[in-house]
Amino acid sequence: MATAAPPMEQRPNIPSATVRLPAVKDYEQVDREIMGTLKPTLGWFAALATAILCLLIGVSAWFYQVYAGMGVAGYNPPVMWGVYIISFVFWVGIGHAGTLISAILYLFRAGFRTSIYRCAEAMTVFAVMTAGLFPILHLGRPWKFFWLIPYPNWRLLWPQFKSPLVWDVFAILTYLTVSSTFLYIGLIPDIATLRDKETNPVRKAIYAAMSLGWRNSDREWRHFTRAYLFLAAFSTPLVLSVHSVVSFDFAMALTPGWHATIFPPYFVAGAIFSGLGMVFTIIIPIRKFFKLQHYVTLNDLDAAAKMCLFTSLVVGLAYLTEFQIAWMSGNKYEQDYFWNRVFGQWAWAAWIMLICNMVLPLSLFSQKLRRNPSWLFILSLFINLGMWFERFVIVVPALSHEFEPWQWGTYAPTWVDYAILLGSFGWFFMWFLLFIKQLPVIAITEMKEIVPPKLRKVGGGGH
Amino acid sequence: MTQRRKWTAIPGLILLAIGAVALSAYSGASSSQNNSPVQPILFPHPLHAAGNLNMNCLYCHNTANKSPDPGLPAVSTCMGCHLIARADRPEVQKLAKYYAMGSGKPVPWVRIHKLPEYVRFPHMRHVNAGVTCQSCHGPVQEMTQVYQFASLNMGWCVNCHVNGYDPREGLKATGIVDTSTTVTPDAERKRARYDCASCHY
Amino acid sequence: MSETTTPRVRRREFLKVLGAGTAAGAAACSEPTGKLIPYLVSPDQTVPGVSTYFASVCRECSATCGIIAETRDGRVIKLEGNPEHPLNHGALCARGQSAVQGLYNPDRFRSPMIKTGGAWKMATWDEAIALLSQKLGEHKARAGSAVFLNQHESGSFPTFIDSWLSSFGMRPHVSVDFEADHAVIEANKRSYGVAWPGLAFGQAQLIVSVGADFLDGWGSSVQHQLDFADARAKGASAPRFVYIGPRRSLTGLNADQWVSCTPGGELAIVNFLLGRGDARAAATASGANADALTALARELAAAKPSLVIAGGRGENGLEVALAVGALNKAAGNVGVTVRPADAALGFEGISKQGDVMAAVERMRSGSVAVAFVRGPNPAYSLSPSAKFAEAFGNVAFKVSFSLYPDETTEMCDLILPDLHSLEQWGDSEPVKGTLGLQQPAMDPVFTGSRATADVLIAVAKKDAAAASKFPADFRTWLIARLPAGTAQRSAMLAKGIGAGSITRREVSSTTTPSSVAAAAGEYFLVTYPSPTLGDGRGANKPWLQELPDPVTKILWSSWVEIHPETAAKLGVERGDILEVKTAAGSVRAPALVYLGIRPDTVAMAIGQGHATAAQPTFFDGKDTGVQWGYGRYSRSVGANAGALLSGAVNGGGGWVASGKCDVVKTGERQTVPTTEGSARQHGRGIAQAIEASELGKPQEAESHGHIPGAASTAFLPGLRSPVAADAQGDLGAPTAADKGNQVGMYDPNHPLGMAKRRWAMTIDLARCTGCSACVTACYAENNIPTVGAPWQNGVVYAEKRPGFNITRGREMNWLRLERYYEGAEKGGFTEDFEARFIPMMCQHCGNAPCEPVCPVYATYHAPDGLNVQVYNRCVGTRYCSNNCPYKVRYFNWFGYGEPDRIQYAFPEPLNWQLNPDVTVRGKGVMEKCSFCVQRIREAENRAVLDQREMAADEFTTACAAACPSRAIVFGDAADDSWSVTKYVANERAYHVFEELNTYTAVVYLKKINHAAAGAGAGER
Amino acid sequence: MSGLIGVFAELDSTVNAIGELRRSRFNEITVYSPTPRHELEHAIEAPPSRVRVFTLIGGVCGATFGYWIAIWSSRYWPIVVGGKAIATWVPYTIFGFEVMVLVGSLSTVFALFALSRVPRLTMTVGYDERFSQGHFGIFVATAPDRAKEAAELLKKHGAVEVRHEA
Repeated sequence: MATAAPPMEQRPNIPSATVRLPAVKDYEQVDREIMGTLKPTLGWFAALATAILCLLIGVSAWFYQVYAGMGVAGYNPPVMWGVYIISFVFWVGIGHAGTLISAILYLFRAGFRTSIYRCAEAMTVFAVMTAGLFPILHLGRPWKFFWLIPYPNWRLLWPQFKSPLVWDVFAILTYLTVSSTFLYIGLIPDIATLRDKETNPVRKAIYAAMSLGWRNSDREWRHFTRAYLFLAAFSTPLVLSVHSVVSFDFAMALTPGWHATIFPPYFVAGAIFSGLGMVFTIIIPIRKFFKLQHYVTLNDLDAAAKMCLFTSLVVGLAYLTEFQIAWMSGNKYEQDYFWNRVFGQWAWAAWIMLICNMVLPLSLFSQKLRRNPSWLFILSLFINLGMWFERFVIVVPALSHEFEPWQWGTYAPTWVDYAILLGSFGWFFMWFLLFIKQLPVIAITEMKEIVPPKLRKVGGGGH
Repeated sequence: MTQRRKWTAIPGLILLAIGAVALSAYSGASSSQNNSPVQPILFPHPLHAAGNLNMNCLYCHNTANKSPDPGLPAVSTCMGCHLIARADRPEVQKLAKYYAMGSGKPVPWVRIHKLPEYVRFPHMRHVNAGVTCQSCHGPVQEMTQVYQFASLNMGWCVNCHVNGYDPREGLKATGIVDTSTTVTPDAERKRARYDCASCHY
Repeated sequence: MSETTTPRVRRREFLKVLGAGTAAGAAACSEPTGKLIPYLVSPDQTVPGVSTYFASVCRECSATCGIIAETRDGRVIKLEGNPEHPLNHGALCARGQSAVQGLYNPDRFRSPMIKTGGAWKMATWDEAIALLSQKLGEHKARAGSAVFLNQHESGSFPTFIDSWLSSFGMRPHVSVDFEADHAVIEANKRSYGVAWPGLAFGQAQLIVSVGADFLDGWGSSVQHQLDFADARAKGASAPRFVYIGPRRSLTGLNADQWVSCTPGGELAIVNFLLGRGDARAAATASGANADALTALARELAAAKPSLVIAGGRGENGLEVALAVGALNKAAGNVGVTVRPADAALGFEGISKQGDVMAAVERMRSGSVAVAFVRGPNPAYSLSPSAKFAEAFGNVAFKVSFSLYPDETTEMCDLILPDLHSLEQWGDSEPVKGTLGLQQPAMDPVFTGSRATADVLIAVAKKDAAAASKFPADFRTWLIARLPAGTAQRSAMLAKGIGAGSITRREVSSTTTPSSVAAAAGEYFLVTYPSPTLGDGRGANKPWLQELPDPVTKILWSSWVEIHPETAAKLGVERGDILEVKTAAGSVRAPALVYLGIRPDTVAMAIGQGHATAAQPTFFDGKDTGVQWGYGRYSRSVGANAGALLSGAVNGGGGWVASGKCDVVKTGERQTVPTTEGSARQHGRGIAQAIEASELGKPQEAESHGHIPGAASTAFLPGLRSPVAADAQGDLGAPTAADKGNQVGMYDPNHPLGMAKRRWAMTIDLARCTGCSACVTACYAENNIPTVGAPWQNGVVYAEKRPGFNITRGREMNWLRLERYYEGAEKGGFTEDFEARFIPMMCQHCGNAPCEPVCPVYATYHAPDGLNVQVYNRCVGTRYCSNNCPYKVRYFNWFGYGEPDRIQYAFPEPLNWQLNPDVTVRGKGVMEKCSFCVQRIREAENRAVLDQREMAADEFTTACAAACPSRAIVFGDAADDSWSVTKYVANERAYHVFEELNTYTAVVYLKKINHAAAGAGAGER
Repeated sequence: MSGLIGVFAELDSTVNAIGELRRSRFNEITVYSPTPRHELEHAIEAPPSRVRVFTLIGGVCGATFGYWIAIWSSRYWPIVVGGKAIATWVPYTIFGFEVMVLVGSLSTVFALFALSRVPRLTMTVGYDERFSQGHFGIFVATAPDRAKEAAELLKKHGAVEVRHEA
């Protein structure tokens, strides 16, 4: 029996399925239950319609803005950036949790990742797709956006590579490409599974094309696992860099309240925090409506909630540090700004931010609440709100009270801003809804990795 | 072996390439180059600016060396000669009709060389620097119907500002002097400011 | 060479204008090519694309400054002062600058109009003139009663009118100036024998203004400002300036000390200063502070010579002015600081308001058959109690020569649109022995308008009796009167002035002060002509509407000035609509809480609130009909404070502009359009000042200099980097490895000499009075759009309110005048606060924060030190503005420069004024002060053409050229021969936000404060 | 070259089958499994993947290009902004990094495709739809003469089905 199957102890370091998914018996069940989620329902159509409606509202508002001029949006100089940049940072941030879960946790072999990473990753891609729109539609002359891309032209002119905005272009485009590639690569084997289960010839053909003729052969798996590992390894520093670069948009500026070295780590933490919030907002309804509670278990939620709590603490620390730095800097402009932030005309926004991002998440110290999906869902909504207002507090108050008192001003968004913000949510959820009914929201192949395979009695063969 | 090498071609990459090309095309090349509209009067530059008349461009475009604006000859200037000279030619009679002894209306020439409003092109700076008209406008003295010779896009301007204007090339372009035999030493090339505010303000 | 769409517009500028819409947006590849129209017969002397200049006379107020009209291919594009002119020496105020917007005003009448059955219809000149002479014939019998109201105008024209009138047996015309301070003129005549003596501020040791707002357009304003600024710039030896009055006007804010008194209280004070009565009595009578008065008396006695000036708008204006005259005589100032010899003659021959009222009464009596109005707008300016409309209605036939629709013209029967002063001949005598020649700078904009004088001649020609008395046209008539000698005449044509004098018509006027009923009311009311709009004449010019009031910084609106204490008492905040009631009437306007007014007084400016103010209907930007009221730009703007006046006349024959009133809070609110963010510096040292006593001592920078990593905590004199090589930031900073001698940002030894120059500017805050002429000059030079008109918002979301864009902070003033208050932080009334004016424009930093954040090089640092904004490269991320500490970058929120848009800021023919050398910016791009780069290039081109180096101070920027205080100096800091280098070395020099290490190219010179003798140095 | 295919339900029997096949010199084996299993990898003892090489090369090229495009284009038209040097390598590190990640991961994907011969248009021989679901499979490419032996062997190890593939 020298050649008998290696004892199960030699299996790779995957948390024992019996502990993690007691309710999942075998591969067939995985296929059946996860693919079961793919049948469109009336509720789904309703949701999709709503999303598309919101999108159309946003799009028409944007056309109007392009025609009439940026003036129809609520810019009040000196506040030259507003809802659009705020939403840009917000959406980029949302994206980060996905990459964190799918890449970083993959490298750390964190068990609870398996069940939620596909969702999170899709969320990343769509969030970045959404974020990418805002820098363009906040331009005074959006039809010239391509001047930010380095390409040979007859003016012999190139972008100004010292500008954080050009850094953004590179960071965001890279992020979008890599994360969508990562998502797709992970999907290929699952699509292959769908292809083989599919009976409808048309859909089968489509799946066949999408699966690139994947066959689950040993050689494919060999390269697949490697490639996947490297992509994860790339995504990890990338996710840290992207939001650091976004934070440079502010940190590189002179503006009091922006000009701070703490921004990159502070932004990354905030991004992951907000992303986890969005993950909860998405995954909790899904596990409920798709009856996937025994895949996305309370343990998984619990673990994710712990991360959420941690990042919230980091963010909170960053907030307090900012005040402390301003206080100790002896820099009048900084001090004025931070005083104005909490007690001035924007106090309300600042307090929304502090309560939603610092205070409420503290509830996650209680395990009961961590394991309570409905609370997590409610909390996640507050987190999304709070994180949007964090960016508001960073952008607007800083600009409205800069160096020059004579030019101090205020800010009031108009219906155009709100319509476009709504449109961005429509855009995001349209894609997400389309995704969850076409492709598995839980990685079938990876599930099978942690589900025990059929075995003959150990040492079988017996001769 | 079981592996049948069936590569789906790389259409994606091809699309990317096409996109890039389209973009750079959209970004620049002048569409008005070689545009050659028909003028209300078929003014023959060759007859005037070459041949035995061989008039100097500045005789008619008389402010090119003292104004940003090259200037068009006033109809009276034309009639200075054409009251008598060739008065029987149909085109000249057209001109006379426009003139109508002072009470007439000017000739609506169709504009060919047009820079965008945000570009300042002071003709006199170039003329006085010795840049021959033909360097930019081409061999007008040979054009029976004038057309836009240069692309007039920014790269075209900047090339000359940075790499410098070659007086010999310029003279050669006039077709009057042929200096093709000698080559200009780099020091003699006339260079100009190449920062944006030289032309855009 | 030019391009055309309309036959009327024939010149090259227009090509720029046509393309303007797409100017910043168009891509080089798709340029629409149009027609090229040559001259038919080329005019002598004009070179297409090169400016020609005509010297002429400014008619925007009675002072008649000299102007130079820059014309490009036959269109006036800019006005500047005539350097040789004795009054303004090359400077020009905001109102003078705006004359071009009168010339190109889109609301000008296109042709004569005849009212038939209450409806207006266009007419030909033949019809119009025929009608007029026919009417004159009809009413020949009652000709003697005819009334001719003419806007006061010094020169020969008044004589001409009178001769015309007399030839028709009519009485002399009434020369109306609703702005004039009649009491002062009367008193001056009695005290000094001239209407407006020259005031030599420079000679005085102490300047005391008793309500004389000589910086707010009172009298020969530019002249006074030049002298005043020169005097104040003398540093330690400069005269102290004390202002006495109920409210701090712009003049008041420029004073070192304010002695507040009730309206009318001035008399008691001046009498006390004359030694009549004691301080306490004067104090109680005037509401002033007794100690202050005593100190002032002592100071005045000590100061030899001093200069005391009176304003006479009060009920006892004449008495005050006379008392001041006596005071000057007693102090021996006459002939020293008050110089009848250098009198400004523009103010001679103004008819008293009494005469106007007399004329109105005659109309009311119905005895008047024919009335002519040329210029003045009594229907707007006269108090409602004068019931002008009713009186005017009783006139059988009413003729208006107005260029624009206005309230009075609307009541007339015939409109014979006059030519603008820039289109016709005239003359003036600014000071004794000097003639100013007014010559047409361009052909009439509208072929449908005709010089009044020529119209009158044409009418006369139809009349057998009068025909012979007149030559063919007014020009001939005028030239004949000029001093003989063609040489001298051609000299005059060139220079605009020459020796000579005009025989003036003397107006005999007998005004008895109307008995003013003791007005009742809780508060004193003060009304004053707006420094920007005058008596309301400016209200139809967008530049003036868009120009913030120098004191309150409010634009496109009226306001009620009210002291914080009073405001608190009434529970009023800025923007609360107040109703001000007097016996005469009541007016509603938003409150402005203002430190510089007595708690027992409220004040309003006159000039807004034309007829259509009440109408809810708005001009929609496309309406092509006649804009009745007072043109589109005055539509629905503000309220007319004149309606509050009793119409009573004081001893000098001028309006009683103050009285009593009640103030009621209506409960409504309205955001007041203002460019002011915070009126306090919050210790940021933007506008710095220094005590005269401190001059010559070592100084610390006023700004808080303890920022870690700051450039310096101590002040570094002048430009941080004085020479071009290292003018440009860190790379060439004196601290750089190579000591900045060789490598600047750009190589100074560059073959193209690109880095030869370092353009820089100094602004002397000791001179700057905050008059804002520079602001308008900048608008005129740089094609800056005005954005405050009600229809210039978005289409769907658009609050149709004047100045709405301004309330959103979207004004485009490249150059803005900031006004900061110092002192009086803790509420309560105090006379002891200081105002600091500081013009703020792009500082052209060496280390410009705006540059590195632009993703497309749309803003960058030029080799000659300019911070350049490339409009056509800008994609509109607005990052640069976010990163600009000075907040001097302005964004095109709408297509202000695009002709087919409702927001278009230059409706035909306003766009004829556009400077062909400056791109008109399209929608979605950033713009800012360019240091008038087009002028720099023009100068360079000129130098190259003449094959010479650019001469020192050869040219200057528009703001510097206009500045009536000569506070702004522009030049090449890398070349010591330019005078700017002298100023950057001044001990008062400083940079704003120096600690930010931006290496600005604009250097400010601290304001100089003069504490009262004995008083300790006040806060800096 | 034809062969035959064995479909297995259990993991360990597959492993054993592979072991025996290789011992009896059936070396052209392709193993199918719904999910990567290390047991199978051990049994096949395949050489390590060469994806890493592509990744390295891609990364290096990317980083180089990132720096190059930024520095070259800055020098190509030297315009000074904010008093900074024309080409500033510190901020340009961002481009070096981002482009490295971009090109690096794309070349990784390319390597995956190239090495595992996807995309392919048609299913090749020796594939069964069950392999993407619950079952494991072994395809043995063999000459007809040894086919029988292989079939025996597979059956012995409990193949649910054994069939010939052309």
